[in-house]
Amino acid sequence: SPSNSSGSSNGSSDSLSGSITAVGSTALQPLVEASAEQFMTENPNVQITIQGGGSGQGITQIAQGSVQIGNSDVFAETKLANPSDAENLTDNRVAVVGMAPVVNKDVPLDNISMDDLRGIFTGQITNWSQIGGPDEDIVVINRASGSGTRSTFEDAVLAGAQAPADFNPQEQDSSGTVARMVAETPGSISYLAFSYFNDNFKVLNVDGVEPTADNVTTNEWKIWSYEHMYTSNSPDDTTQAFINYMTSNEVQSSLVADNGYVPISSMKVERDAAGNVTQLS
Amino acid sequence: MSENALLETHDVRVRYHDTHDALRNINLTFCPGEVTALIGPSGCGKSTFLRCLNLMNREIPHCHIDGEIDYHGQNINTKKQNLYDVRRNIGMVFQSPNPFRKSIYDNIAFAPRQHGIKDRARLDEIVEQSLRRAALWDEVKDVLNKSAYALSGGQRQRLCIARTLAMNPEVVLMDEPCSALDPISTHAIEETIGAIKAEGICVIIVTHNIEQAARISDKTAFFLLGDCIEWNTTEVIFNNPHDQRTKDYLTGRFG
Amino acid sequence: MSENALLETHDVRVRYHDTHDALRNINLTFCPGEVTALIGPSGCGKSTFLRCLNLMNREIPHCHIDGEIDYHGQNINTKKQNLYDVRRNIGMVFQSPNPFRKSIYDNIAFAPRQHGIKDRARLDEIVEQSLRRAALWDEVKDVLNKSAYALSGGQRQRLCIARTLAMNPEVVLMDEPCSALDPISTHAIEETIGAIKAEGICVIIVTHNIEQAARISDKTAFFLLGDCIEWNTTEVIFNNPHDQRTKDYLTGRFG
Amino acid sequence: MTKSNGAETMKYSQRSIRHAQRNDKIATGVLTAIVAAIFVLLISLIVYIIASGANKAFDLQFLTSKPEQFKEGGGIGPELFNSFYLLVLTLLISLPLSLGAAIFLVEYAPDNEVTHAVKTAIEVLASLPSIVVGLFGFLLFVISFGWGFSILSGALALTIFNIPLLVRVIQQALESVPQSQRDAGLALGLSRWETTVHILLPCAMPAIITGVILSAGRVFGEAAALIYTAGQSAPALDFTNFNLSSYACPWNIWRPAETLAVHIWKINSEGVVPDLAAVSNGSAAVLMICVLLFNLLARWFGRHAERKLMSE
Amino acid sequence: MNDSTLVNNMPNRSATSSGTLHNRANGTRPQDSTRLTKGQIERGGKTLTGICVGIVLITLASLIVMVTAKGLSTFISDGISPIAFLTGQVWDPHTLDASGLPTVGALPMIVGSFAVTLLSCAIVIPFAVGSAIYAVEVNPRFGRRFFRPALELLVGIPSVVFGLVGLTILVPLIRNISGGTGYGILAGSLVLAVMVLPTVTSLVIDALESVPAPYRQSSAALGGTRWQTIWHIVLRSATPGILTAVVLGMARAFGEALAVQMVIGNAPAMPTSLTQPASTLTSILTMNMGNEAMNTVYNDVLWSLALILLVMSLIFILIVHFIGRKSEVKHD
Ligand SMILES: Nc1ncnc2c1ncn2[C@@H]1O[C@H](COP(=O)(O)OP(=O)(O)OP(=O)(O)O)[C@@H](O)[C@H]1O
Ligand SMILES: Nc1ncnc2c1ncn2[C@@H]1O[C@H](COP(=O)(O)OP(=O)(O)OP(=O)(O)O)[C@@H](O)[C@H]1O
Ligand SMILES: [Mg+2]
Ligand SMILES: [Mg+2]
Repeated sequence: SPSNSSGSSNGSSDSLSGSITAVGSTALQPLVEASAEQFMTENPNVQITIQGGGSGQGITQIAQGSVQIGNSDVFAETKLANPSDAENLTDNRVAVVGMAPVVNKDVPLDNISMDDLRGIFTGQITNWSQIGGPDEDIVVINRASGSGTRSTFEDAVLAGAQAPADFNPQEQDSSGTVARMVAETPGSISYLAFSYFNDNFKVLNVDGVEPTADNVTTNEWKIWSYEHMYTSNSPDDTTQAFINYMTSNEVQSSLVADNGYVPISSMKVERDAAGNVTQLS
Repeated sequence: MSENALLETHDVRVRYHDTHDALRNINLTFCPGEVTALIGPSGCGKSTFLRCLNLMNREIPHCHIDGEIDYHGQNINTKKQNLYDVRRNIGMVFQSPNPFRKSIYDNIAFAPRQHGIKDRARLDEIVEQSLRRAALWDEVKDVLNKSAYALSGGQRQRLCIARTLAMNPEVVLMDEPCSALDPISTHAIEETIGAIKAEGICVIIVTHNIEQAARISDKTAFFLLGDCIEWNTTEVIFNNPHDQRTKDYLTGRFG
Repeated sequence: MSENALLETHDVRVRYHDTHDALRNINLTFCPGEVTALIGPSGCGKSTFLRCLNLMNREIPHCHIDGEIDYHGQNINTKKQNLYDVRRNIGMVFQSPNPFRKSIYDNIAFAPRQHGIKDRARLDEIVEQSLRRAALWDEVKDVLNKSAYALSGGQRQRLCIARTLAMNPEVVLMDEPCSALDPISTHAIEETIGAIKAEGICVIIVTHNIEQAARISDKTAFFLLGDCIEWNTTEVIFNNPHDQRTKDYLTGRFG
Repeated sequence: MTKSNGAETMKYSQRSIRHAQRNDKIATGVLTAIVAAIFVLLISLIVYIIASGANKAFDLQFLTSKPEQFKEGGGIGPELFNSFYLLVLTLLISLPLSLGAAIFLVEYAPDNEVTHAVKTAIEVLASLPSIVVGLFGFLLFVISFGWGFSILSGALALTIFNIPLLVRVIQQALESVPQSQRDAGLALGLSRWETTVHILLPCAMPAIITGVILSAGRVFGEAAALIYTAGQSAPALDFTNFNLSSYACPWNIWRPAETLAVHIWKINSEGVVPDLAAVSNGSAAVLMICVLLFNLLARWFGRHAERKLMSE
Repeated sequence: MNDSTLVNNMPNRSATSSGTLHNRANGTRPQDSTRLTKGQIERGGKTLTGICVGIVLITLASLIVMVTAKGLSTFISDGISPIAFLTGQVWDPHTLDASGLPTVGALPMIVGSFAVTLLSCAIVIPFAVGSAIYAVEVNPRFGRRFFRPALELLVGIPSVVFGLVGLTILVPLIRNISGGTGYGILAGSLVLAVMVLPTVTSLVIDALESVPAPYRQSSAALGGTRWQTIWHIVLRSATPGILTAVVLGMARAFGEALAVQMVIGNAPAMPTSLTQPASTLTSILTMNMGNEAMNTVYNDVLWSLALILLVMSLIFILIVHFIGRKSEVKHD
């Protein structure tokens, strides 16, 4: 079908042409859209279409080969019905997203320990007074169980601990709604990517570490994940050019850095799908 | 004004939607134990007139009734008049038999119940008497709990008459009660009309069937395009009408 | 079988829903230039019979017509018969005037157009002639492009007749064509019937108005509860009916 | 039977009549209050929606420019166009289909069990949750046919959503044409098809037009069926581009197309733009105004067509 | 006017009108040989429209088949027990239970869906019936001129707009009154109630209007007050229609997705109070469908939720038909 007509190119970047469709992660969508816009001004013959739909859709469609790029918040291995299919995909990491616990402004805390955080998100701690706050019930707002943000957060914070079955905090599928809810609901706590931070709620330090891009690059701040743009193992030139553009300094130092993402180029550590962190030399 | 007049109209005029004069200057008198037939071609205002007499026209928002309608010498066409009293005393039977979707018993007991009679024995009595007066009792006495829609058209119409009689009205208005019925049912209804007339009830009936008017009525009024052209004993109207238009109508020149 | 019979029925029987016998054993003959009136009380099957003659009953799914209907000596009540030819030759006018929601011109030109006449001059001619034959031309010739609904009831009915005449039928069926009309319109329609009869068209008319039957028809058939009780010249039926029931009906004992 | 019996009835009833009349008054009062409440609710709802987005909704810049990802001042131009384009495509597909189906059901279908079952099937279609329709469209058009998130997928999903509404409207309109019109056509030796097309449809047209425009309003505001079919992204459009395979070409039916209703839903769930509230209120107001216009249009068209039919 | 010339000039009339019908028919349409015959036109029209019905039916059939197949694969190929699925109270697909299968108990969502549906209908019924009575019996002019159009307007308001208004007005209001987060079944039901109100009300109006006028007249002629007529005659005959309206309203409420999802809080837990966040089938479905890749067990269970929605809407229609049949039997 015409929507998938892939790009043809003769190599030189100023004569790139063709069309690219990228599907997937709604969290990554704004960044890719903004970059694609710039890329298209530089390469007028290239058409890039960015579609949302969720990380699951991105991985499904790139695995089927029906699009050129599949955007995802999580490693493809964790989503695919058959994880070995991931071998047919190339993982392009274009940014890092840091996430931090956020609370309603009426919570007088600025810092929380990782243990307390785990206690809250496993239902052991239910009142702010248990961790030095006022006598107020904690309202936990979780993310939908399949969302990338949630799996990142749970990997980093719960560290394998299981929330009991009778602990069922409310869930929201989307960051926007979470931001609104935390801002409006007294005593609430949730977690958000850095890019959603605003003045309507409060961001907590964890174990005294501030949620900043710098701390993410050194893995001092532990709650972070990659944003992936999966392509096939042999992408066409236009697609490859766009991926290269995404990781180029031009995008990384402006769009990525300016909008709350952590540039991939600044990372001093690397993490694999299983969660093992290695220092980059 | 007739000495024993039960219902009299003085210059009754009816307009629909302000502009349309459906009836003009109707002056008629109705007495107890008398059957009056209203005849005339379609659309001349017979039904409209009939619906004035028990104030049913009040239900039509854009219908204005002027003039006086005296019942027992008292004008009922006033805002102060209690509609419900009038309607209970001046019953009405419609063109198509329209029993409620209830049992035969409940059809008749419905109105008395609504008017406050709760005693079962009393209701039983009212139901039986009304059905007897409408000459329907023998046909339905064993199926009183069946739906009224199990009856034939003619029986339904007599049920509607019985339903009206249960209120013990002094006047019964009938708007083409037989037009949807077969000859045998028509005959039964005509007998019923004879019987209630004998009880002293004043019957006013609209009919398209001129022969029926001749058979059953004591007086006849001929309407044409909103006017009452002629009103007299049936005898005179049929044998010696004063107006040419009446004669034309009765000899089938039009209508 | 009459020598110049145009339309004949042999033992026509009609059932609705398999069970209900609406008509039984109808044997009638209709000739060109002759007006036949069908009379009888409501529900006796007059309309049903009329609708058999141009196979309109075929449109009612649960209606079964048995027997033979011979048109020009050929049975048309067969599956193979082309309905559309029959209906073009046997026109029909209904009880309530039902012109199409089109202009007067289009009302008449519509069917000829659908039957393949596209030539404007030819259509103009058909429209004028049809309107003339229905005695409506003079009244509408200046407003041919106005909506048919701008006409009065009687004019609408004559328009429907003209519409039928535009197909040049040999038989025109009319089902109580005047029952919704005022005396003057009725008169006009009756004149029209006389005129088309004079053209040699066979007219079959259902009417509730006995006087009308007497005025305009050559033959009269009296129906009762699905049977044709009596069929004869109008003269005989009205002055010397053979059957007591016919007499009863004509003197208004029922109906 | 004497009137004394009646006098007794009277005694009983005077009290109960007063009682009944009081009940009548109370009931009328309560009913009036209920209607007033609904009316107040409706009016305040509409006023609130339009008022809170008015500054944006009447801003031409907002109506024509494209949405922004991170900055303030984004518009809803492509979304607005997509909504209308999808609506038109949907009507183009669903109207003939529904017209045909309705004509068959009213004029041709024999009155039997099969027809009954077909009518039930259409009712089932009408009562399906729109999210289920959307997911079906996703499964069939987006995945199986490989059309991706595209206008065509969206229009077909909306068609499934719209057909039962339209069939019902047209069916009712045809059924309410007096039988006498049908008889008149058939008695002239015309086929049922000719009678339907030339006589019945023109008569039913005012009702059909009204129904179609009202259904258009519902299609216009539908989001759940589109999230996974037409997609949640709106490529910038270039109205000078007539290359039907280009994503910037507005008329390309293979491009993804976020509509206004989907946009409201999406930015409220994922949005990071700083002026999120203003944009979503503005979009809601625009949506509301469009629906209001559809309603007015339906009423005007219906009345106009009616008048045109009744007398030239 | 001379009859004979007139007749001779008439179009289509054959010279001898005494020929057989067949001859006459041929003679009357010389130009018909190139045209379609009426029979052909008729067959053509019937086929064309029949095909339209066919397309609609095929669409419906494939919808049912595909959603059912997808929905059942959870149980057939993924091996999740349908009973555990329908009665399990824990929804946490990414946690595996003892047997290595995802923990997917859909009961909280099923209960949530029914709770918002029933509650919203309980709110709607008095308003719908009351206002319909007013618009039909008390003030029909107002009903036709203002109320009906207003209802149509309300039907036209998109559900996301309802969700948005619910989110910005209703949720904070409930939070201020009852504490908690404000999100929950109460907010969902109120939003749904406003959404289904116009649908139910117009159907109730239809039901009331279809009560034959003679019923009212004869009750009035017997001296009944308006309220007595409404209560004992009109409402009684309209009961099946009103029930149908309510069931169709429930069907709509049950299937509504976005508006509910925006205000209900989406906690996949058994609802314990009206103001605690809960979830419905539709809200979990819209929220998660995008996150899961096709053909994974996590995705399949979502299709099973869609299947439940499909089955429920079939059941609602069956109920409507049952009501219809019941009332027919009773009436005749
Ligand atoms: N509800 C109404 N609104 C407006 N006009 C009405 C209404 N009812 C009757 N009319 C008009 O009033 C006139 C008299 O009507 P009415 O029904 O009284 O005639 P009728 O003599 O009973 O006719 P029929 O023999 O056909 O029953 C007619 O012109 C009719 O159109
Ligand atoms: N479509 C139909 N389905 C079932 N029964 C029908 C149908 N049409 C007519 N009938 C029945 O057939 C019988 C004859 O009806 P028909 O309409 O022919 O009577 P009619 O003599 O024309 O009466 P009227 O004078 O009232 O027009 C009646 O008992 C009627 O109920
Ligand atoms: Mg009348
Ligand atoms: Mg008839």
